[in-house]
Amino acid sequence: MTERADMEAAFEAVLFVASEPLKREKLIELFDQSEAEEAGAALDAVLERYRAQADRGISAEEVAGGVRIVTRPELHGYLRRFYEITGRSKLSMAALETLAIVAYRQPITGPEIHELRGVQPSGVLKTLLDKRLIKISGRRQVVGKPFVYRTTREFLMHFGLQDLKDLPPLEEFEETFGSEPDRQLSLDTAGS
Amino acid sequence: MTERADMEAAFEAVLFVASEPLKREKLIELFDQSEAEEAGAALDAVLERYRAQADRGISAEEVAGGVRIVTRPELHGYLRRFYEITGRSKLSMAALETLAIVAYRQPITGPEIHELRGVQPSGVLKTLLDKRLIKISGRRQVVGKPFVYRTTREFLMHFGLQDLKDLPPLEEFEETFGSEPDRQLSLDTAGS
Amino acid sequence: MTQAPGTLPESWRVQLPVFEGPLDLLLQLVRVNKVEIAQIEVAVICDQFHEYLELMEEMNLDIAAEYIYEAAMLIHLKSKMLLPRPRTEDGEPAEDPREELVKRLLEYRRLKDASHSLAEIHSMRVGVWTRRPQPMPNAEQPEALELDEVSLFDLLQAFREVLVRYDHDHPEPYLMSRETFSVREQFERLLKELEGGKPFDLLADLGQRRSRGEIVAAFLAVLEAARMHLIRLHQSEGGELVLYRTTKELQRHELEAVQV
Repeated sequence: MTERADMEAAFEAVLFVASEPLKREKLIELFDQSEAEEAGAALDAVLERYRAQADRGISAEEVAGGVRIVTRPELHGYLRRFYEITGRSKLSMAALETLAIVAYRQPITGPEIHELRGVQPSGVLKTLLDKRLIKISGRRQVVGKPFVYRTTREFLMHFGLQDLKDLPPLEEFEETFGSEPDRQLSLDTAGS
Repeated sequence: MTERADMEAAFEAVLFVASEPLKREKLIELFDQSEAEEAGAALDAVLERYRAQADRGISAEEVAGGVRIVTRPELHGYLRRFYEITGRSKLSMAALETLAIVAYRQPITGPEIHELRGVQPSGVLKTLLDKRLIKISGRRQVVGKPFVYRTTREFLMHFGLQDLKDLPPLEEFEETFGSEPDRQLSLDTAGS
Repeated sequence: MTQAPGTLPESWRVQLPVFEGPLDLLLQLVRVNKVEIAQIEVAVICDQFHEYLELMEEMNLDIAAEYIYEAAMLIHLKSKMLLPRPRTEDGEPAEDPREELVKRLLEYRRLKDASHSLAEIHSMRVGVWTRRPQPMPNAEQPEALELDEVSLFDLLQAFREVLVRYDHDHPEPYLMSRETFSVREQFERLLKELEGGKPFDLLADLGQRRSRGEIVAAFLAVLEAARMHLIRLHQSEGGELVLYRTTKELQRHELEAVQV
């Protein structure tokens, strides 16, 4: 039987050392199956403690189907200064547009992205692949067998999402085509 | 003038990110020289807080010319167990390279892989066999009768391929991604 | 309806805005004209689109093929709009020719808005740091990838990496012999040329070598052979350096002593 305090300490240590999100089930597997419920509660207590300490340097977050400890975003300036890192990965507007298309319309192919943006996407796709924000997940069985793209776990991690359902919803426009009578249309009919 | 709470938060974040001991002077340099004394006290407060929490998973220590946050030694067993659990689902670069060789040059033998990578492949081949990404499909009738390796159905499924013919040749990749570099328009200028 | 030139915002003439492609430009034109996308006036937009391309030309900017393609589409659409719309078999008016363009623009705007939300999240999230990976007891190498995340792209990059490294460690022998010339090869060639007692013009021979490296190797071979008394050097009255083979036999160990 493991003491509750030991469980919390173990979770804290494991989370502290990890540099990527850890799955809850995996964490709970650290203990005997008979202790799973207690372990779950201990894990929640640790996470809650981290989230509660609003004025501290680190916090806990749930992303990409896992939990991890991260620094608070407000402290970016200090970290950058200390680690002398200049210009952390800026994404061009083209890259962001393409990333949005892949995120919301996945699985999607290069030609489809081309159609949606009106621009050849290969250079931008390469950038996004290199940054591991998207991945190739096969080919579509159509003429030319184009590659099919999806977002990655890294994408979820970077944007702080648990899963794709957490993406900000796409705006639904009320404009429906042809809802209003239109000048040009009437011109055409007048001429006929 | 920096708030004392901000100083503590900054130190905590910087110490968290580092995986090696950091020099006190360097940490204190994060702040203006006029604030050095205050910063020193803030750093001590952070370290003291970590040291005081005896039942927690992490603590602070001063070692060879620096300070760092570490996991408590008693928890070593948990850490090791946890990394054994998670390590199972990982693919090392060596394994990935070997997998790529088998994929593109199959059917291929161990000695041939050795020749291409310059490294004895048996350990990595075992990993790939365990993960069912490759299989043994007989022996080559040459001296030593080495095993012949091929990729599996699981391999195709994992990479979203219908069959091996769908495996993209290197040249296709260069055609798809080699051409146009992503225009690095930064976010701030894009709006103008 | 013809549109007078100069309907683009005056400021565009001063500093031409950069767009993320032809659709982005179209969207901006819709905004400038203060109409709804669904009510887009093709003739106006078409003219303004061309006006923008002309401005680009004036400023010596390269116009990407995509803009030209879209401009052609617009002209085609504009001409279609001028024709009376045919009726379908049921007597209903056929689909509005603009419908496809409107759909594309709406979809593009929706995704562009989404990309702005992503940009906002991105700029906030770059401030989030995780712990730097450290060597762990019993853990896989830090560069190990989560198996679920390994994609075709990684597989190919890995294969390319192997090939590049292999080529680097095993340079092609053909390239080797072209770039670094073996004295021994030249030595053997020289003795062969001298077989049968033909006179041999050294300068002429050196002139036929293909590179500085080969000339140096050939010359060193001559010096080697002379040192071993296998050849004799003569200067003719015309200034040619002529070589003759002596009667001395070449010993195997001598050949092996010549630098490769």
